[in-house]
Amino acid sequence: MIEFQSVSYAFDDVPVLEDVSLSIDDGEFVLLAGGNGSGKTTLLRHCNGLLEPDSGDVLVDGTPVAEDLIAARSSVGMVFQHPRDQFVAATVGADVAFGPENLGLERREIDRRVTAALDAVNMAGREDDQIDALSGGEQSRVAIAGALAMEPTHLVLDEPFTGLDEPARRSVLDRLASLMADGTGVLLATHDLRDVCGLADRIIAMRNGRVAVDGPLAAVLDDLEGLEVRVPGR
Amino acid sequence: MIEFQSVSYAFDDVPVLEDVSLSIDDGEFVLLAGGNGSGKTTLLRHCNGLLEPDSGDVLVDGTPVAEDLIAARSSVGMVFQHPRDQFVAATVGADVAFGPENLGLERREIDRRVTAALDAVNMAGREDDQIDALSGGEQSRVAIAGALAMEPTHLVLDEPFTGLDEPARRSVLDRLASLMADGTGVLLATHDLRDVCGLADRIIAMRNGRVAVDGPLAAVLDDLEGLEVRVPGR
Amino acid sequence: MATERNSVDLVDDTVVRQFARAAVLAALIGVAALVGIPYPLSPAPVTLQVLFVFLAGLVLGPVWGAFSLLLYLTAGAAGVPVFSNMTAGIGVLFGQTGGYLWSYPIAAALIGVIVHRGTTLRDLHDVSLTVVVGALVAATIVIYAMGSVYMSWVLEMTLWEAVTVAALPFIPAEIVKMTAAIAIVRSGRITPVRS
Amino acid sequence: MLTYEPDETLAHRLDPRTKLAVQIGFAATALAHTTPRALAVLSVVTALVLFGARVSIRRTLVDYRFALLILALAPLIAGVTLGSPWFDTADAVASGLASYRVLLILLVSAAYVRSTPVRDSRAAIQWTIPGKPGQLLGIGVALVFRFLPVLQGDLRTIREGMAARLGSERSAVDRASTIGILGLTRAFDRADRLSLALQARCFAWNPTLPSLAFSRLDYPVLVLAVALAFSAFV
Ligand SMILES: Nc1ncnc2c1ncn2[C@@H]1O[C@H](COP(=O)(O)OP(=O)(O)OP(=O)(O)O)[C@@H](O)[C@H]1O
Ligand SMILES: Nc1ncnc2c1ncn2[C@@H]1O[C@H](COP(=O)(O)OP(=O)(O)OP(=O)(O)O)[C@@H](O)[C@H]1O
Ligand SMILES: O=C(O)CCCC[C@@H]1SC[C@@H]2NC(=O)N[C@@H]21
Ligand SMILES: [Mg+2]
Ligand SMILES: [Mg+2]
Repeated sequence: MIEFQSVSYAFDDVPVLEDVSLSIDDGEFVLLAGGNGSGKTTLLRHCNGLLEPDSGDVLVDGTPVAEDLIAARSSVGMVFQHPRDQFVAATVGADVAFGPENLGLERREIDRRVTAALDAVNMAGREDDQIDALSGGEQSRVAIAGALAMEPTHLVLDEPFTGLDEPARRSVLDRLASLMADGTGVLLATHDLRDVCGLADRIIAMRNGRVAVDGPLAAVLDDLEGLEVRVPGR
Repeated sequence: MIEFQSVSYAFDDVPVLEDVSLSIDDGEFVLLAGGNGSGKTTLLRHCNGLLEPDSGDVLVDGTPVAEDLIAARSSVGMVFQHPRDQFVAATVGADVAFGPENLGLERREIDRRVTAALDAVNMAGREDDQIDALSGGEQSRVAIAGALAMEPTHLVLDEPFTGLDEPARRSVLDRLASLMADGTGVLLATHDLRDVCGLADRIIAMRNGRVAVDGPLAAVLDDLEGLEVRVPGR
Repeated sequence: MATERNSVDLVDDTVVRQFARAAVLAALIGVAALVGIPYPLSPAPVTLQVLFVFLAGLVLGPVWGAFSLLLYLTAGAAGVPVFSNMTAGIGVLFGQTGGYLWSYPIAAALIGVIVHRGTTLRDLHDVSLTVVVGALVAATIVIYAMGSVYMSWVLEMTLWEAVTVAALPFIPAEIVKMTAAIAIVRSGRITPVRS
Repeated sequence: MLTYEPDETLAHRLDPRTKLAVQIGFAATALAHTTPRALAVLSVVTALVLFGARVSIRRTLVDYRFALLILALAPLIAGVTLGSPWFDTADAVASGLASYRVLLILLVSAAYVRSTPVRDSRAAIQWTIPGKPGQLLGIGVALVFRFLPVLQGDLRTIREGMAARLGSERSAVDRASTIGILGLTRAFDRADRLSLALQARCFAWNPTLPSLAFSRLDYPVLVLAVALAFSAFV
């Protein structure tokens, strides 16, 4: 479980998150919606301690993130908004293996996870490709595989579908569904709800750094009006 | 008019475009659809000579691009897949002015074009803003303004809507519609047809570097099956 | 419209590529200079600038390497905070570390000439390690010679005093930077633009 | 940090070329003279310049604190001798006066930095240095200005990207070399993308230059600059 307890955060005195409280249960799929600049990315970065709240607390499985960063980072997998910001190696295989290696796993287990993760994003057999030579969408997929390979208990994804083609999007969604069935909690930021809301348990919509809406999609659909997000059927 | 005559291109012996022939008329809005890695970005980069075909010809207004690079680059405006790759200056105004300056226009004409272009993307009066301090959607708009300010007769856009929130997407679409009415030819790459196909005259869909489908949307909708693109109503 | 276009004189695409690399490398040297660690044994701070001077010569060659460093000095003089500890201004170019700064373009050109044997760039894998090390050592000597001579003059110290404070204390750090530069170009992830 | 700040001071209203001339004239004469009398005169000039640009001396000294440390050390180093009398006061005084003039040169250039936007410096370079070198240096300065923060940001995202997948578990050497090599490859990737952006936007040898014009204010100041330069020879 990921919990935010009245978290506030400012970049150089400009408040970006204000008094945010929310929680994501194990096995739950929560969408984080909101227009450009509403604070989605900033919020996600608190989940694994890349940012620390100015006030309030972020807890992963009951422990404050700042108290045990390693635990938070091994149980919260993160996909960045810009995949290129996330790569740490030159080839696809080496990059996806980076996280599992840091978990101290055995080589055979690492290889198994790399294969499974690349499979899930339709990039099977591309281990030796240079990341720089991939197309934009292919890079997004490798970034997702990098987080999946850590087999975290929570997944945090920042607009993972921008740039993904239709089969890749479906395959990632399938994978998310099966992860959720196994108890993984998913928090996914987007401003286009059309593609994911069938699967989602709940929607949290942000405006100007505050939680404006929090509830099951059907219940809050009307409240999303004016929140600069794309909703199904419009 | 932009014309491709059996264009082929390979990155280090890996064929990426194979025997591509197509044309975009003045005032026409053509969508370039296709899955990740199908060759959209590579194709677009041929339109203004950023890449040169291994075989075949690319013509802009009847002249081969390689023969008159100046004509091709000043009459084909290009918006890159990642707007952040496109900026050459620190502030919005300086960046948008860069193209017109290099065309050797008079200062007064440059100022007029910068104002008009920023106006067109709802960024009027933001000349002195630092580009790095803009939100993702605002950056995309500035990137588009940079191309518009060159007042090109053809506009080539590589997935301009990824990351844009709903109001931003609408305002860019509006602008494209009015440019087309003035005779600008538009070629727009995407793998999500739902947002733009109302406006488009024609769809060219790529698969594995080849043109798989080319025709008006209504006529080719069924042929798009299996082409890894998202179509309306599914 | 046609006459307007004909007057445009496009910069050649290969020049644009080299120029863009030179500009980004100049900015990179500025990033390296952000944190100057004041060094108790010397009136000059320890910085990573010299590492990038090495890379400029190795990867960009004599012409564009030297241009990149000249651009670095120009940007600093123009007010971009690229000199050590985020300083800027012509004053720094004439200040006590000015000798080092002026030596950078010369050092980069020297490395480029030795390693690439002229202005057409070679594949760095074809250059023997001895030549690379020799080039870096020669460049280091130029940097410290100019740095110490200028410092002794502008601060009115004897040459020997200047050498003991402005050159000798840096020798260990310089060996580390040379090793790093060689490791980087040998890794093959950054290669000269050869056409 | 000492940078340009918008203001209405006398220095802000001068043409950048005039200000460059003053700095060079001042540096020339300061480097030629270390007599206490000459330094007294130069101190008065410095005070006038700082006043004319409304530079806060205290803040500037704080910004140059590392340089000051060195300038303070130099007389000590010059004074120390091996053997009796162990400290040579005459040497120390000579070096002290020399250090003081360096401080004056730094302060005068601080006035330039505080009062001149990079865009003006760029224009001055393009108007002063003839031909292609002047063009490239001018645009280059603008590019360095843009990329300095961008590359700093890259280093930050590399560290975050590694941290998110527990790169903190690796050895310090491994981490440092990964950050170093990634920082470099990313910078060179940026350069290659920048060159595409420049090409797409018609990067030319003969762009419209930013406008610059001497005003009546500039002429007396130019005379002062020339006088300073000539005084180097008396
Ligand atoms: N490094 C930074 N420095 C200063 N301000 C920042 C920084 N990063 C983000 N901001 C500001 O914080 C606000 C929220 O940014 P954030 O990236 O969280 O938005 P977002 O909801 O993810 O938007 P998008 O849909 O564009 O990704 C914006 O107004 C942005 O300008
Ligand atoms: N610099 C490069 N070197 C080698 N191969 C490359 C390079 N750039 C692209 N490719 C390959 O060319 C193919 C087409 O890439 P391109 O970027 O044109 O695809 P795209 O249709 O734009 O895909 P996307 O929707 O993901 O942006 C891909 O298979 C990619 O791996
Ligand atoms: O003010 C500047 O930016 C110049 C600093 C010069 C530092 C010199 S370069 C050679 C020597 N090696 C270091 O690490 N620092 C000094
Ligand atoms: Mg975001
Ligand atoms: Mg693409």
